[in-house]
Amino acid sequence: MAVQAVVTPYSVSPGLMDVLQVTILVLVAAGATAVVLTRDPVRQVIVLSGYGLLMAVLFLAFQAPDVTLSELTVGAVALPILLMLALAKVRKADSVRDRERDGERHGKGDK
Amino acid sequence: MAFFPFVVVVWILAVGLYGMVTSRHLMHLIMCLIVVQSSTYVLLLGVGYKTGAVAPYFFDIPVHTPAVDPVVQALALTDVVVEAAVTALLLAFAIQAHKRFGTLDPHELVQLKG
Amino acid sequence: MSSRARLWLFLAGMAGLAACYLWGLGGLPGFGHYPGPYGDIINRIAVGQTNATGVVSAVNFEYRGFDTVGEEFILFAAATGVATVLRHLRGERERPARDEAADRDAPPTSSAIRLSTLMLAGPTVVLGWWLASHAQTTPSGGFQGGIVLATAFILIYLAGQFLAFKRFSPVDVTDAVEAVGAGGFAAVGVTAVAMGLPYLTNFLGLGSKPGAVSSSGTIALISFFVGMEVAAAFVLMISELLDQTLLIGQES
Amino acid sequence: MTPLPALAVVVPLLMAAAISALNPLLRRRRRVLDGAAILTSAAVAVMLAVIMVKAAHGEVIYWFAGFRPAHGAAIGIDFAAGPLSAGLACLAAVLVTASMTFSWRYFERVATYYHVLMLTFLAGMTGFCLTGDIFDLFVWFELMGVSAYALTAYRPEERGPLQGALNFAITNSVGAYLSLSGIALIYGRTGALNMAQIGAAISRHRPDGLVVIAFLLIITGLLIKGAIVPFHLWLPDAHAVAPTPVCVLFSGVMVELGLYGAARVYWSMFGTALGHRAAITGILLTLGLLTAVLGALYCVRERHIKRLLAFSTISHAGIFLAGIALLTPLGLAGVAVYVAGHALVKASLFLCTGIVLHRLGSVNESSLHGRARHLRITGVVFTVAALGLADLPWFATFAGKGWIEASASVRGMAWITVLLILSSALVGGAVLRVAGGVFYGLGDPPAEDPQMAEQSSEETSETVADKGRTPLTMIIPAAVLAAAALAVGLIPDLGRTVQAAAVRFQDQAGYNAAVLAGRHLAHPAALFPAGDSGITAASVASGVGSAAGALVLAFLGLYWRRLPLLRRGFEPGAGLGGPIRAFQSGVINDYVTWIVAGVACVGGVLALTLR
Repeated sequence: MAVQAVVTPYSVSPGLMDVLQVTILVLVAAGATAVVLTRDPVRQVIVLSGYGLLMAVLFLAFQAPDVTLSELTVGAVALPILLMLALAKVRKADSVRDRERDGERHGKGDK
Repeated sequence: MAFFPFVVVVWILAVGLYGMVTSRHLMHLIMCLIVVQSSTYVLLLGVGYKTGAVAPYFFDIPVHTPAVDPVVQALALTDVVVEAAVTALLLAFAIQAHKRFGTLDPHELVQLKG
Repeated sequence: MSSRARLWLFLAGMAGLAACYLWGLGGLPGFGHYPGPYGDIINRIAVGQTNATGVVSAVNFEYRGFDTVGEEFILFAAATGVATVLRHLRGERERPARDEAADRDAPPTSSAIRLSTLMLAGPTVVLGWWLASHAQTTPSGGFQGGIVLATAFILIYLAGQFLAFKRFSPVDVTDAVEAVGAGGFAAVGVTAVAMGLPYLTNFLGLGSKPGAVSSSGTIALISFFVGMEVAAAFVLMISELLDQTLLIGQES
Repeated sequence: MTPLPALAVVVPLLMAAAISALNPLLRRRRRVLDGAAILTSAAVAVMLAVIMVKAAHGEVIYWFAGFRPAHGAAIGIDFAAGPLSAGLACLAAVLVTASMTFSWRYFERVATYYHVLMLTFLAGMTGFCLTGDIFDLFVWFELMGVSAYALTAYRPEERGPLQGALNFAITNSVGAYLSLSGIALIYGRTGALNMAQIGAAISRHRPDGLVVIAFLLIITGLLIKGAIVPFHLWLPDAHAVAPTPVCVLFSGVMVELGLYGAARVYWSMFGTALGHRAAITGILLTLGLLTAVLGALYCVRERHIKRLLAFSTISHAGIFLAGIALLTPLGLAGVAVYVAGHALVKASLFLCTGIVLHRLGSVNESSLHGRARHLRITGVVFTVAALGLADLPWFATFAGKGWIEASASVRGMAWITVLLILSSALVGGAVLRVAGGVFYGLGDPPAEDPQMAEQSSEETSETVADKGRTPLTMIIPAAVLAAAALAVGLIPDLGRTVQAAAVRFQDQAGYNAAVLAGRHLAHPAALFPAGDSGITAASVASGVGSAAGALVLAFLGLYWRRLPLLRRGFEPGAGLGGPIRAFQSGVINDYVTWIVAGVACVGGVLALTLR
């Protein structure tokens, strides 16, 4: 059962666990930096989703499967969906406005 | 290793705040706020971790097995919900702000000042 | 403030804040050395006291259940807030579903997508339900289950159109489900008060065996209500945002 | 164990859920909806008043789900209500009742959302006041916050509310996450979340970096809510644009709750460990006085009435923090009474402003000049409340400020009296100037600042303007609140009762015993001896002085153009406009920067002085 694999830590020796944790921590730090430095919001949502995934893995390595599940559902799925929807609205409004502005400039005869 | 996770916590907080301060797009700023908050998850779970201990689920292991702290995990769960709630609300504000101001540049989203 | 001044002020401040923060963190016992006692006590007593093998759920829904009441109402207030802020204002109307670029009707969703998303929706609902009903045993709970359930609705949206999604989740019904979920949780606590017990006392039978699905009394019940609340809150927030993408008018 | 503390939070939550569930039925039945909300908040106020009376004889402790602490370790969440915390929560419930009554005829169209959010807001404030658990404090802080952000943006068809809500939500969220980091830090040391237990654990050792920084981070979030310079920048943006009945709660109690939280955290957790040193007094007093004076100066130059009142709230928050910083029972008692008096008069002022907005459709002092002459009762109430704000004897504000000053002079800091009188007089002068100009048409209309005219012109859709008469449901709450501020100041023996409560609030050992062992200490040990809470000649002089100063300043504000010494066109402080505007820039990036810089400064000073 998949759940058993999650709750039984004996398969990983403590030394290996350390290496695993440090690796993931470094990745998380890099991920956070990447989220912040990605200035284009649409790309940033994707990077953020990946960052959520990394956090979920980190929580697994911290023996917190419950938080892992939450972070997966919220950080990697639900929030990116909400962000994408909001961005879609904003960009649509932008494109409508741009088109109207173009329409005014060129007159209606173009169509 | 003893303090490395906590250094990462400070790093995440610092880059998140840096992003918020330099942000020129509200959506970007909101995502940086998410990063700032994520530093608290790492800190919470970091302080509750015990080397060599299992996750606090005694479904298929004996009850007296050393386990990591379940309390910080419950706190982190609450924290995740707060994150989702605040972000959703901020996004709603952002959508309306974009309708009224026609931009999401925080420098332009100013009606009252001085 | 000019961008440059702001950046320098921030960098100076952040250096100070980081130094302070690191100084404070240096006082911790070190990673991997959780000092207790709170978590250790809970780990020792939780299974015996509640018959729940998932101790995190026991903390969430029993020992610190009152935090979770607050947490659910934070989500509830946020969903209400999203609905408040995104309500239809004067001069706003729904735009017919049209493809903007070419000024023609939107192309229908391909039947392959429809079929595959619909096929996914069923298992998603089952998974969400499973998660919400197993809080007391394994790493799961109402919150995770609720969000998975909410994604099932997104699949329905992908499969069909927003209108179908709306038909599945009319705002009034979603509102009511959400309120019943959040209110139900709070009411479980009040039931205990009515029985003369402290608020949120676990007044149901704990079941005979730790780890059984029917064990642990109110923990399972509360998890169910939380699942309801979370699923409805996310469906509500997502549908409000989707709704916005179909709105036009009153843009400045 | 009485269930009242739990019910005081759960009843508004259940009512909010019920209203939301019955949304389709209630949407068109405004009166049922209003009635349910008013009754709920009034019931909560009564419950909290009962708790307050009970708590006079010892903390009312409530363990959720019956998990009592064993061997000094808590495993559940507790509510620990003292007279001051229950009293503050009761004040919040009273203000919610008043503003819901005011809303009866105020909003043009209102869905169920407003009522739902007001009730969750109330529950958040109540839980925040009563809780004895530091993480639970964070949860209610967030519930209060989320409801408040949404209420600020209640009119999303305008720009101001969106700017206000965004800045409010983002700054307060950053603060909340800093607080949460502090909570995690202290948890990593003590393995406890109960405030009493944490306090007991950390007071055994000398304070080290962890304790100092945990204190710093936790109070940062609370000081942001409490609008202390340089964390105050969000407040004028949010308070100026929220619906007027909501402003009553924001200015009346929400800001004060932040400061209450800081005091609670200090006296229940960190006080003994940090050792009540002069450095704590020094830092908090500096921040408080800076806030008081800066807020008052911004207040005087403002023309947008709601924003003017918002700046006056900042100034008063500074006075409250200064009073807390004295660390004496008399100082804290003074703050408690001052908070109550301020909340009542400020609520009354906001409600009167709401009436003006309802009748005349504007909140711009310049354009309203002399136009509200026919609103006689409103004018009288507004003027009386403004005098209360200027600490005129015997308003509750006067008694409270008198004790703060008395306590300061006992501690050898009589000089702060000057600053307190100055800021009270400036704030009172600004509000009285509004009263004189708008309601009585005195003096000349102030010069129209084009920027401020633009800002004020937006306030339109909140309520339908130009109604024939003022509804009784609007003027009665305003009048009752102003009268209550006077009545509270006249309660006999108020000083002794409140000071006894303050002594208990500051008695960390007694609090620990009550929470962790269920014992009540008969004679709390006070760090500083209780002071004399009588009305002295000095306090009357100070109260009369600030009220007289306010009148003089108001007169100058209205008539200075006619003074022979000043030539026409002279604008006092005109050259300062640039820096003033640059500080209060409305740009969220700046606000976050100031938060970071502020935390670093306070942290640096704490680190240098407390080690």
